[in-house]
Amino acid sequence: MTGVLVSTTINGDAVQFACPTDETLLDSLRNRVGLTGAKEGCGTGDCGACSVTLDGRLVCACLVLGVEANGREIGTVEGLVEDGKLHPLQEKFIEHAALQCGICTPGFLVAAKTLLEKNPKPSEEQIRYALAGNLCRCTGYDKIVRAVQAAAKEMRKK
Amino acid sequence: MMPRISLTSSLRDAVDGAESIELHAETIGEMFAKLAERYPRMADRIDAGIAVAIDGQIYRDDWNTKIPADAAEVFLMPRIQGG
Amino acid sequence: MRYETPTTTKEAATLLHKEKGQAHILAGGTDLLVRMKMGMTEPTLVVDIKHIPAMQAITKSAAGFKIGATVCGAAMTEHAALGKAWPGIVEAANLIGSDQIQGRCTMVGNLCNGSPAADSVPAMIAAGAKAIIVGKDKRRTVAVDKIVTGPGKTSLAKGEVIEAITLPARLPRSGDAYLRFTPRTEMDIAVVSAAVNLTLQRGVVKTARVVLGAVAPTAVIVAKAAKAIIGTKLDDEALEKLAAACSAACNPIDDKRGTIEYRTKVAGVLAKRAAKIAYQRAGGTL
Amino acid sequence: MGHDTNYQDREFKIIGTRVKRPDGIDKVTGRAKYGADAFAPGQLVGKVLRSPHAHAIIQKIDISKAEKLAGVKAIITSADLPDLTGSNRGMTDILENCMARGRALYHGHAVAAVAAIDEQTAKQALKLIKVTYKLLPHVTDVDEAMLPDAPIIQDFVLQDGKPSNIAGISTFGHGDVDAGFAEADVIVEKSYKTEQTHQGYIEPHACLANVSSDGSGELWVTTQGHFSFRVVCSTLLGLDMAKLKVTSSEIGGGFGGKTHVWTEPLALALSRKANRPVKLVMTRDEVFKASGPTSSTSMDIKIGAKKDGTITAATAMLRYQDGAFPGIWGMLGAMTAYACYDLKNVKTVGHDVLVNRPKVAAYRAPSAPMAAFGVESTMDLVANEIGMSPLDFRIKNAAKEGTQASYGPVYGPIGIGPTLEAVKKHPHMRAKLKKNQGRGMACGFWFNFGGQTCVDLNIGPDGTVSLTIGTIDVGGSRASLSLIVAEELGIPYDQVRTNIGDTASLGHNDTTEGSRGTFSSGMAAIFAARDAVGVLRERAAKMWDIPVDDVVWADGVATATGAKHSNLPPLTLAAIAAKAASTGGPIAGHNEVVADNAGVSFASHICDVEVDPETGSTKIIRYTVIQDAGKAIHPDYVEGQFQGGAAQGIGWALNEEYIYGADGCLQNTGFLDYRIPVCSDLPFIDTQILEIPNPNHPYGVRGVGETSIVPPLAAIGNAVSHAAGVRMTHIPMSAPRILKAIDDAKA
Repeated sequence: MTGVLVSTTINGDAVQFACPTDETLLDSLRNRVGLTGAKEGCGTGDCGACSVTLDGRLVCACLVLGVEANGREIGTVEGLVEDGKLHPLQEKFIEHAALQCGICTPGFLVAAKTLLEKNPKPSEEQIRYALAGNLCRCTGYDKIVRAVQAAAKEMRKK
Repeated sequence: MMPRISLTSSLRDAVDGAESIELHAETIGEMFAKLAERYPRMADRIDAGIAVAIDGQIYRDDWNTKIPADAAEVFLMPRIQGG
Repeated sequence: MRYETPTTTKEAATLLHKEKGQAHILAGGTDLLVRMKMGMTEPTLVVDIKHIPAMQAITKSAAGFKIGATVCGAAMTEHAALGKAWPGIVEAANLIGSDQIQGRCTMVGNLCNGSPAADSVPAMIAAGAKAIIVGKDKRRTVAVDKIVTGPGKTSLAKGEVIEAITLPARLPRSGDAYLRFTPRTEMDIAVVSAAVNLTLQRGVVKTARVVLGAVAPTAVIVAKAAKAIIGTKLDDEALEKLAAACSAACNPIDDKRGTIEYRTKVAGVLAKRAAKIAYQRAGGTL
Repeated sequence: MGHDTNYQDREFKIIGTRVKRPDGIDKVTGRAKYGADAFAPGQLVGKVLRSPHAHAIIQKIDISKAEKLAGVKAIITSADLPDLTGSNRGMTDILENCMARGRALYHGHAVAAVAAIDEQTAKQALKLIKVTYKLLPHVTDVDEAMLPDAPIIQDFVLQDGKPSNIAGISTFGHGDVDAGFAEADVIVEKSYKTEQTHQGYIEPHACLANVSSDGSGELWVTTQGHFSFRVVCSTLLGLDMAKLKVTSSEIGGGFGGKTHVWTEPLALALSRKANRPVKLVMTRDEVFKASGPTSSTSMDIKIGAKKDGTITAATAMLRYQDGAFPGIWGMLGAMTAYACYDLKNVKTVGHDVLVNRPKVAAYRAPSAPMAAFGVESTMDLVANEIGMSPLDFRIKNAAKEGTQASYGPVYGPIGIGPTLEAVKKHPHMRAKLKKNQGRGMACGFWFNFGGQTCVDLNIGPDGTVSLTIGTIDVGGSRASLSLIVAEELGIPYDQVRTNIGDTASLGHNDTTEGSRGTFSSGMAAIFAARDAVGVLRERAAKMWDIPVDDVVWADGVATATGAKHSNLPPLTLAAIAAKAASTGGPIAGHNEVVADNAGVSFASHICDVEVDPETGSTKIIRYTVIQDAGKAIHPDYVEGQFQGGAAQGIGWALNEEYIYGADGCLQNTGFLDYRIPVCSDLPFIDTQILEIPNPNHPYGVRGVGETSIVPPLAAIGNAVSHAAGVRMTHIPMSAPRILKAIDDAKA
């Protein structure tokens, strides 16, 4: 097993960790950095529970190697709170009961944040397609879509 | 008054094929005790789990539940499982 | 497992050529990491090609477009000029997986994975795309339809790396389109797919290329289907002939994703629909 | 005991409001800890080796090479687990499903397990374990498994004294169906099939086991029932129940699939052998292969009716597969099939059939959706034959108070009629449909359970209230239970916090199944709060030095009654709590109850679909759920249950299925090819909550979690028949099946 030292930026903080070369970024984040917000629902890029951003692009952390993070910027659900304040998406997810078991929630929040940064006024259909990579088995997506719509509206006010 | 105790078909072999039985009991526990005494093969079935419907309300667990004297129907059915 | 990050294509080719064990190229990783997770491969060497500048951009010139091998699906979608010229290619590439997958997956990866159901491949072949291949010693350019030789198999020699895909300059009054059938609206693999690329002259189809996916071991160019619509204004009769030619060209399998019967029939349906979209994109009115 | 569980009509102050859930902030920030999020010092990684064959004798397991691999700390096979053969059959089955003993009964059946210092080493060790198999013939189809020459799955299962795969035959019904059919003007008989589906919770099974050399242990686990897990795990491993502390993590979905143990006993056994903590997390591939999906089925449904719409007789022959171990799934199908209707003559027979597939577990209203698919599809066919609208036909035959249920007892007040009347009034029924679109409706039933429940309510020195419960929170029940306590005590919602206790901190609680969480813990919370109010009144009386009978509790304060005490200002909860030390010590309320009578539940769904006649592809255009919830404590989470159940039903109806190859191996073990609905597949799902109080709960609460998965299969089948003119009899109604039906109809 070959190990490497990785220097990266996670949620704005400089972070170093050592990992085997064949370890996924998801495992590095969870087991070496201690950020367990990203979840492994499938490990094959089919559920989106491990969604993070890599240099601003939405990716599944289970389909990225830990070593690939070297010199790059990672964003996780743990970075959504700014100055102690919840992100409007986080507020609206709670307010609209957009989560039941909550295991998919971190992935949805990261994906929805990426969507709203690109498209501040998405249609229902655009929201549904943008979030199609995130599986939720509890809600039927109804309240999730409504929460994203409400957050978008809130964010446009600011 | 003695309420009639009806049984689901899968329990009838344990009571010599009877569809219903007359038996006086004030609680589910007492009913089970008397059933097991009269029909020894019922003891295993009771252990395996039986739900009791008293006038349509299903009781799975509470053997202290009173069987009202005016109960129209006491029905024994399999104890079931949910998701 | 060794992990290497070369900065030139030649360096990558040399690393791959020299490796005696199981060597893999890592671009988007959306197939490779799945195979590693499932224990289908245990690489001894992974060559991450994302540090090679020659592979990173989409460039437009008089000759057409050049799309670097590490350009991800999302970057293609964001490129307005590419989408205007080759909407069919972009929509095909965009259908590979979710937004998360789009942030990583590449057309070249989609091609080299060798899946009969690869979404971008029929669209690339319909467009007449070419692959720039770099080996340890030489470069060559090959039509995309010559790359995949069977499920999971390519014509690339050991150590050869595709550096970029080129698309020809777009003629006026041209249009392309790609459609696939999947059980779900997203996050799925094509059960059957069709790409059509055509050019019009006064509303009449002058040139056309029709390519089917997931109906044979590799993507199928259906010359008879193209012939059925060349010289027409895509009237119903021409479309029926196109569909019949497509169904006749199918050589699919029964598997967990679809039946022979279904794939054969729906290939024609999708080809008709794709042809209509391409025709309208070329400026034709139906 | 002695608590009045009867419904008392009252004006609620905060019950029914949409407050923020207490665990929300942890779940949106990534702080909530699920099964795989725990860590223990020195922990090892556990991995399971699984059978690559559908049915095989395990001749030899050679672990010698794996044992020698550096970093491997323990390897177990069935030889390391107790041999329960000949003892309690249920426990034996559970253990032999966790680890094959002598024979692998399905593709993915565990044969060995390893604990090693890291993931890579554990995986490597699995590869070094050499298992010698002798292949046996297999059967995975329920009908084939019933044939006389089918391979026998379990030797102890006999029918008429001969080995058989039919593990149970359960008959229900009343009246004389032959006479009933003789009276009928129209008889429709139809056969149906449904494929196997999985609960599809996003969180794989995960646990962290830690057994010490003194025989005490801890288990952190994602489960629907940590108390039941304690009972099962300690029994299987011979541990003292009190020495095994089981803590439930946040649970990432269960839907019935986390009511049973799968790898947890193995993790404990590995930990015991290695004398170190072992974390064992299933991969998604393992979840599909070796947890507990639902039955695939085959059914014959026959309904006869008079021209006026009266059903004269109805039968259902149901064949459900249980996987490789006996279950009660066919029986449940037979009990629920006709539960919505008032039938004079009805007979249902449920067969429980063994096949070489994983042991079936409960999945949300287990077994009811399949039977409802057959019955509700046939209901539409009969209605068409007699020229009545399917809705009116159902209204005419709906069960009501006094109806003898097809599964036996006589119904009390029930809600099927009101849901059907609500369908009739709903604007959805009048919405215009376009070309290739069709509308369908269907009904569904589920029992709902209560069960053993126990809660502690503790009032802190500052007057805030902590409720400890033993049912787990799958979808917001902590918010609902805090609302109940706040309502009872007359204090603000924010002043109450509900936590889930581990097995060492509360008495036994039954598994959170059967839609019982809010119903039963809610009942116990009401009584615990009333218990606490009694204490608060006593303490106030002491503080005032007046008789306790002169103290009343209302709106969150103790007030002294009577003219003598008019000078005494009311005492708040905080004021009483602050003096607790000098008035008798900590203030608490407790309750232990067997919460029976969760109240049967009914739903009616309306669905519009559009079918592409050239590809057979079906899109859900509009969907409405109408269900009797009893009192909705937190309407958001009641709606959430309705919507989630409907979405699961939609996935089941259209795309989800276990696909087995000719080799008996499961071919789609991931979310790519086991297709649960994605966000872009679904429309908003409208809900209408009917609040018909449950007469046996103080607040009128019923179970709400399960029923909504029952109607969708048939509602969509009925809608497809109107949109595409074909009657689908095989679930899922995938595009190839629909297109074939359309083409066959044309030919």
